[in-house]
Amino acid sequence: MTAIPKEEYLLKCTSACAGCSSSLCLRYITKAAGPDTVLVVPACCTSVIQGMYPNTAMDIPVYNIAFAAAAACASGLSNAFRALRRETNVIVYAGDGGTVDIGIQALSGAFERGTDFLYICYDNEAYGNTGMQRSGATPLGARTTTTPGGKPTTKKDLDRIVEAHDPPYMATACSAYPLDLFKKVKKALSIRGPKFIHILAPCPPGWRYSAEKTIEMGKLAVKTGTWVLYEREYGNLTINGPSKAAIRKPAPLEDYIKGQGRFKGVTPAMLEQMRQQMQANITRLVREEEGIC
Amino acid sequence: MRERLALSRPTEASSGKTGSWRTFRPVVDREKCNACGLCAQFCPDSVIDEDLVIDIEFCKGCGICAAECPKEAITMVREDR
Amino acid sequence: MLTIATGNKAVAAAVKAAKPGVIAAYPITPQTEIVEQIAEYVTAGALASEYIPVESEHSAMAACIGASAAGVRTFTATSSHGLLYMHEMVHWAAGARLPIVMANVNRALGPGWNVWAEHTDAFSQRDTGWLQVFVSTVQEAYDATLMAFRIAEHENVLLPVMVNLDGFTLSHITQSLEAFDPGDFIPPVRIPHAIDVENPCVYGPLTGPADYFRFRWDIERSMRDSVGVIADVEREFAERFGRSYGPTEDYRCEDAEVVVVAMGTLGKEAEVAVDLLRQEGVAAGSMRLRWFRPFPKLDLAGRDVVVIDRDYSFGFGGVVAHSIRSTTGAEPYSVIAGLGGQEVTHEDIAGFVKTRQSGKEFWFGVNDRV
Amino acid sequence: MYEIRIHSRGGQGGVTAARLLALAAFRDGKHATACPFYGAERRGAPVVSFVRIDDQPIRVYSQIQKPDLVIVLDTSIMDVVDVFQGLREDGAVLLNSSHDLDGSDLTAYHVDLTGIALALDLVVAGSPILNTPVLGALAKLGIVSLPSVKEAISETFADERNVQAAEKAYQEMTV
Repeated sequence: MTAIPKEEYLLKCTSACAGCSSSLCLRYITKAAGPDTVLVVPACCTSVIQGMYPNTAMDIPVYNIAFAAAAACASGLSNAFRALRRETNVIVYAGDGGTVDIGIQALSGAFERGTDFLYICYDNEAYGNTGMQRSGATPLGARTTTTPGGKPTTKKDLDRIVEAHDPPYMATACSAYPLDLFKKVKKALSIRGPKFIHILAPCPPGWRYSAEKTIEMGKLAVKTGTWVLYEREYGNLTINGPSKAAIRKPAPLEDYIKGQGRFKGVTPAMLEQMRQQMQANITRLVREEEGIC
Repeated sequence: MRERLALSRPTEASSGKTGSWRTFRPVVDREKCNACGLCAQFCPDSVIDEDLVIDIEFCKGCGICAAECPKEAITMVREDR
Repeated sequence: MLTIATGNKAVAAAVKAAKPGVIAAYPITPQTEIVEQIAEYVTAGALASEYIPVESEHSAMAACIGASAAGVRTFTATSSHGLLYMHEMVHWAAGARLPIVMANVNRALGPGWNVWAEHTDAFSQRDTGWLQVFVSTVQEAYDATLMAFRIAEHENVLLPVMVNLDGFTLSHITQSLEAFDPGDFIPPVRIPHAIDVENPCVYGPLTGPADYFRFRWDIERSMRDSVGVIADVEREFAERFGRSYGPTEDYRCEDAEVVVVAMGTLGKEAEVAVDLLRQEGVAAGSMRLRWFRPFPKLDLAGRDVVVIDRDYSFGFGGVVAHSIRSTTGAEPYSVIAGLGGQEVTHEDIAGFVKTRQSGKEFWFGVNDRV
Repeated sequence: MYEIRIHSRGGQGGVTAARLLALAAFRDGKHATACPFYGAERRGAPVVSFVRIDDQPIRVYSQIQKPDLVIVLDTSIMDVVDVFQGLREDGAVLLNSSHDLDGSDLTAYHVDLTGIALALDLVVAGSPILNTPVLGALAKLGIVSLPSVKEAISETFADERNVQAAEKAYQEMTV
């Protein structure tokens, strides 16, 4: 395991909310990528976190771009660096709204045409930057400002959409496991072509839990099996350690749900539906890992 | 050269001294601390340095360090303001 | 080399001569031939550019923005709905001060589906901060595309340039073309604010009310500076390559009592109408408006003016007619003609001149006067 | 200015014929423009193309209303389109046909372009190529020179049979 570099590319201090898991992720992503990197950031929390003109906490080039355009802008950068014979890493760092909703066309296009870049979606399961409106990534039953009675439909399965593009590397990660994330970013950047990492990023104000529980909430998502950590390298799936244990002996789903104010109105029927979905997802991944497809 | 577009330069304290955001301040009990470094690892704002000293000018007081400390060596203490 | 080509092929040939680092493109009628031809150049090794086959026009402009930000010369082409689909990024490109060159093959907007010439698509991008030039011949499409790179990349401009040519009427017509090596007329691109990992900064950060307007003013300052830059580049082009261009192309205007103002191919058709009118004893002239942004200062004092608008701003009037009224004080006879490729002949134009009524508006082909 | 209108069906090469004609005229030292009028671009749909040839630069972009010559590459179009519309009194018609125009006092010429293409096996995707042989017929009418026709064709197509087709049409057509 490579040592985590001491350098910090997020200077003290960003304007992120206290306990922001996205800032934590960004620390490890930039440590893994190093200074020869450009981050492409569409409208999302990170547009604000970086700070206001003329100062920024980001000690790495950041190219801000309109909501729907991140993956396409990254394509332009990546191809331009190739034209200039430079090896600069191009990393999109986008929220779930900019990925699963408005940005999915650009994402799909960039993956289909084999753009050499890493797309990272930090998923806090709603439009966080604008005050928690529902997104396609909001889970069933979660209250947001536009689903005040709880979201009636389920979370869009982004990973299966990306998987359909057959990228050389894709992985899930969670902010509660920063070293795992660091390792995955390192690996992704060692591979040519379009790479994808989907990070579950708990959000204290959005999910309605107190800030100190950010790590605990992420770990609960993994331990209950709600979020499965895995990597798919050239089509070969590996379920990562913490999730392996969780699959063998999952923590009760209620432990994850009850700690979050957004799930206040979840009915027993919804909980059962969540459990079934979670199980179906785990079964599918386990079968794939075992080579039973 | 005239500045044609909004470009921000890396600056410490770009969002001000964020320590003022705090309601609770982390206080480390050096007796209990075994220097495992998990507090620094999990700090979203990288305000805990290599020697595990918390930069109180910038710490937003989220309490993650206290919550994740396996030795319960960090206590969140109400700021006296 | 002297040959024949369509307007589209001329644009592609000029792009090849300018050697961009990145071209991002998406096909749309009647522009498709441009991106097909460029793809062919790249595949055949005649052009060493990165060609990004994007999935939409929005992404085409976004990719050009990324590539230009990295410091390379960039080009794209579009038309009509494609231009409107990329509208957000068209604004972004100018705000980001990136010297992207785009060919826009002017085409009407649906519904109903109409693939023929109209200028409404380009005019809908009027306030984006792009320079806009309208061309009228295959050779001019080539020359203007080459010059667009020089103008856009000039350190006092650093704004994107749109080269407009009429759909089908010019994009698909075959005329003679002299394609040539521009040599050091097109020097290597240098974008002063290109991304530099040694000197990291955040591009386009959150910018508050106390600062934002400064950057808007700088766009306008550069737009004003571009007037002189365009004149210099066009003068140098004339000296080196023998063809001169200006903000307008004036034809028999010196002693004209009435001047027809039109854009694109209708501006050329108007010249034929002027000859026809002169034969009938009418002292007519024509002025083909080339640059739409920056809008030129026109001298129309003491003459009747007939403006042909191949566009319309609903609830307001013809865009060119009103632009001329507000910048010159003239009271033009505003003719709305050629929408969606509506056939307008030089005889028709001569008719507009003969039946002109200053200050009035006339929709060609519409008999109801409301 | 000499104005030519070409009637064909999508896929028959009328558009290319117009471009080749403009190129040949250009090689003769003339000014020329070729402009197709596109409708919905489908194979088999009627297509019109315009060619103008002049000693002066051509500034007219509108469609040709009063042609000096009308070329019909597919006579079946004559049932659905009035191909003679606006034809000048001293104008002429050139038909892709093995026989003359019946019951008309128009100046008409005919040559079996389809037959020439088939004889040379100039067939692409099931369609006989008409756009190169028709250039030979136009040379015979004196609109462009035969050497320029050959030059225009060989600049555009590698297959020599295209030049042969033009030569054959030049020989076969009676004036």
